[in-house]
Amino acid sequence: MKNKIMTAQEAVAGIHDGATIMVGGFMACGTPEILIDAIVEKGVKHLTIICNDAGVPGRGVGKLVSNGQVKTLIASHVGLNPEVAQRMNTDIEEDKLECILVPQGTLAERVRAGGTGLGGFLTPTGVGTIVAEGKAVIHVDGRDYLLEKPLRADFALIRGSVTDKFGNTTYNGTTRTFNPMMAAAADYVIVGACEIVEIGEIDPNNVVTSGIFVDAIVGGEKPWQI
Amino acid sequence: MKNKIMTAQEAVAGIHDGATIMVGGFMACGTPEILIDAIVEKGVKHLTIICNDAGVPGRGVGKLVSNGQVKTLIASHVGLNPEVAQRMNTDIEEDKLECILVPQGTLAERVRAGGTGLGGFLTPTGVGTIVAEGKAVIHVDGRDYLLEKPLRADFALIRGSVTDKFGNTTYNGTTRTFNPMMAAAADYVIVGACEIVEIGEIDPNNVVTSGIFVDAIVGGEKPWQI
Amino acid sequence: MADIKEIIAARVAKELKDGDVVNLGIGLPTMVANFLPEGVHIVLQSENGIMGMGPAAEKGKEDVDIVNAGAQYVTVNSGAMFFDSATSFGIIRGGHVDATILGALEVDQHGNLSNWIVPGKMVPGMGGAMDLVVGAKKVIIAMQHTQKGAHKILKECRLPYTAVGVVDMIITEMGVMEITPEGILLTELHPDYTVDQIQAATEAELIISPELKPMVL
Amino acid sequence: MADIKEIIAARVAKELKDGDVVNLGIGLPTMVANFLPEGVHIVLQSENGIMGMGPAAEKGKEDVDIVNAGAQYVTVNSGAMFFDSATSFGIIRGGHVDATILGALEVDQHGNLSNWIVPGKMVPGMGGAMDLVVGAKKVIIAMQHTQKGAHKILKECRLPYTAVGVVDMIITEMGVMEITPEGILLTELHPDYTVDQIQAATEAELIISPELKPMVL
Repeated sequence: MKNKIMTAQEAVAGIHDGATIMVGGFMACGTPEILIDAIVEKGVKHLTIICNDAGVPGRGVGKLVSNGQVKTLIASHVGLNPEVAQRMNTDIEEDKLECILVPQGTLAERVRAGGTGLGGFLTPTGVGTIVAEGKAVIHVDGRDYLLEKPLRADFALIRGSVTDKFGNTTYNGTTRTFNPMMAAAADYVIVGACEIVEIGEIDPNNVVTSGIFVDAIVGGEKPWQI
Repeated sequence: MKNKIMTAQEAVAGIHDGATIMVGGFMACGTPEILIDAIVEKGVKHLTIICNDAGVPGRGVGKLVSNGQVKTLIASHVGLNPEVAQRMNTDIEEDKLECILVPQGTLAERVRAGGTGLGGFLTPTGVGTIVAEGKAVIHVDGRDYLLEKPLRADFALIRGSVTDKFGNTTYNGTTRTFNPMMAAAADYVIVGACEIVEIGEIDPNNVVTSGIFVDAIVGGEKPWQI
Repeated sequence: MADIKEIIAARVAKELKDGDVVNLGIGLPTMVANFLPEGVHIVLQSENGIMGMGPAAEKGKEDVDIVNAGAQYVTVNSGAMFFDSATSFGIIRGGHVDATILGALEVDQHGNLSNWIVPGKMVPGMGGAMDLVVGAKKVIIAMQHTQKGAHKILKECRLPYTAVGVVDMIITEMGVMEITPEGILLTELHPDYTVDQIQAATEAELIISPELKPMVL
Repeated sequence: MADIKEIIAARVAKELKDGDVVNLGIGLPTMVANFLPEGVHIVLQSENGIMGMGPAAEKGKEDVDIVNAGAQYVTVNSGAMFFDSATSFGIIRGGHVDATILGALEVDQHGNLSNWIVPGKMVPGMGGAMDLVVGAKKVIIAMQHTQKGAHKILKECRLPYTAVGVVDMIITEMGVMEITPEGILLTELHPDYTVDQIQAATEAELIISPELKPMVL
């Protein structure tokens, strides 16, 4: 079996300027900081980031925003990171951030659709609002729905609580968030793991993310703190 | 808290002639036999059954077919229960069974859509086949998809391996199948449980089906056998 | 007079039934959990992945892997479950949440709600609000009646909508209102206010219930 | 000559790479697992909810909660995972299965496949086949070349389709064929047969590869 365990630097080596990256977590709880740090260190630019939110300054995706590496952010909420608004409104072209807001449930479902081969789905969320702009409205059995399309990415950064050497992963508490859907929706998937165990140590009934999705495993992920 | 634990007879008391019932399991592995038996005993007729398959004669949904209680069967595979073909082709009106075949992945996703408030989804499965008849074909980003609609039911029969008194449920091995999606997609949900435990005994990280979906819990479900 | 937020939270709490699955927004709505009547136990859903959320974690006893949707350390009750965001919003959009309680920037007589954006000024994002108000069986707006005197309960929302035609009930420090096909029905009035005062604080024309009662506190 | 099914299964096995995620249909395809080359370990997906399926369970050592898609008791390998049917077909439709190997009633030069229904005669249902052939990265048809002499590899399928344009490769006891935009390319021929014999057993016109080789066994 291929060895998937590597350093954070090795794991992010393929990430290039302009890449699209999904980042798990919710307000950085469930975000693999060790991988974010490696991308900050690498300094790649013009990234499109798909994440529930913008973290906070100094945490999660917030670090990439502060470092000017994010060109486009697709998220459901950015209110707790004031830097996002600043960069959305800046006149300095190279600092400019485009932010595409997506309802949280729609965002989760779009990522799921991307990973599961669906061409889209019909949701009642956003009907009659500016979220509906430019989208097909489809009437099914007496109700209007928006047709929402799948999201995929070049890379996904996943935070695992316990990961075996094949990549099978579990998530403790509220660290699960977007991680399981993102693990299926990107071409190259990196798990930042709090704990790495031998294959077979996780009960097959309790695995949440299959190792078949995982390309790289990086140990040493730290506990979350706000 | 409301007591949800009851006998199989009490749990199926509300099931009426003509009801639509989802039944979990795959070739009866993951089907709650104790609940099927109670419905056979009750003798309600003209049921619409949504299940992966028709079980086998004497097991799972096969018992309901044999007993002439099923008017319509929505399933992905019925080949291992020869009684289905017999009843599809019978001239005896009251024995007649209508069978609607749905690709297995589409069936699972339609039930999921029913439980999660989606108006439908776009799948590449079935495009260009007789499964596409009467369905909208929607072109998204260079590929054709079928628009498939959600499925819901009046009742769902779920087989739990371990269920706590609130209804939180886990499934061992391959008994999981359609059970988690069906538990969310029916108005009244009954769990036939192999083991009932106190609330708090299942690790919150390992619960698969939340007790909020569960209306009735019946103990004494037996091990599966073909 | 008690704290305005406490009045509102206490009144909202009376709308909840034993066993209800409830999602409470950040801020005032979160206080509702402190005012539940004796014998009423609700199941709190937190959209970041908890069914059966408990109170805030005690200082020094936090589990760093367990936070609420406001990123604060919380506990979970016995019988809780953790899940991913697709599952969480499947529960929400699927109609399995009995009530969602949240604030508003504006709400109008058609049940339209605007609570997520002030174009050019405040663009925090809708988070889970659009899904919650569309999916929950009952949408209760819990808020102060006016924004420093400016109307928030309008004939027509002026800010971009969170969703259209979704609000069931508005509870403020002045009274309790239900959205009906005919308009906003005032069913309870806080004893500190008159009908004229609450109407003056409301842009939409209130329909006064023939059974108007003092606000249940 | 070895058993026909064993020839086919052995040749199919050579298409699989170490680490591939593979779904094997009931019957002949299941035998492929017995012929994997040294050092090639594949991860078997079973659509009823297993990633990392192992061999059949020994008599007396069955776990009654673990069966394959043919409802036979099986084991799971170390590092396996169980999941529900929506997750299972999410994996399949999402392109995470490297190869699916299954039989056919008919397959044609356009890569169309018919393997689930003979109207009026046999209506077992498509099970997971429609999803598997649409979703898997590589679709390999493993079957006897003819049905008691009747053609199965056709110009155009006559039976209702399982899916259109999905087949990548056909492996029979007579040879190995790839579906190309130009038609069916014969790349390997079993030494027991001539090109004329395999063409006679095939309705579609075969394109003979300039690099035609003896079938790798």
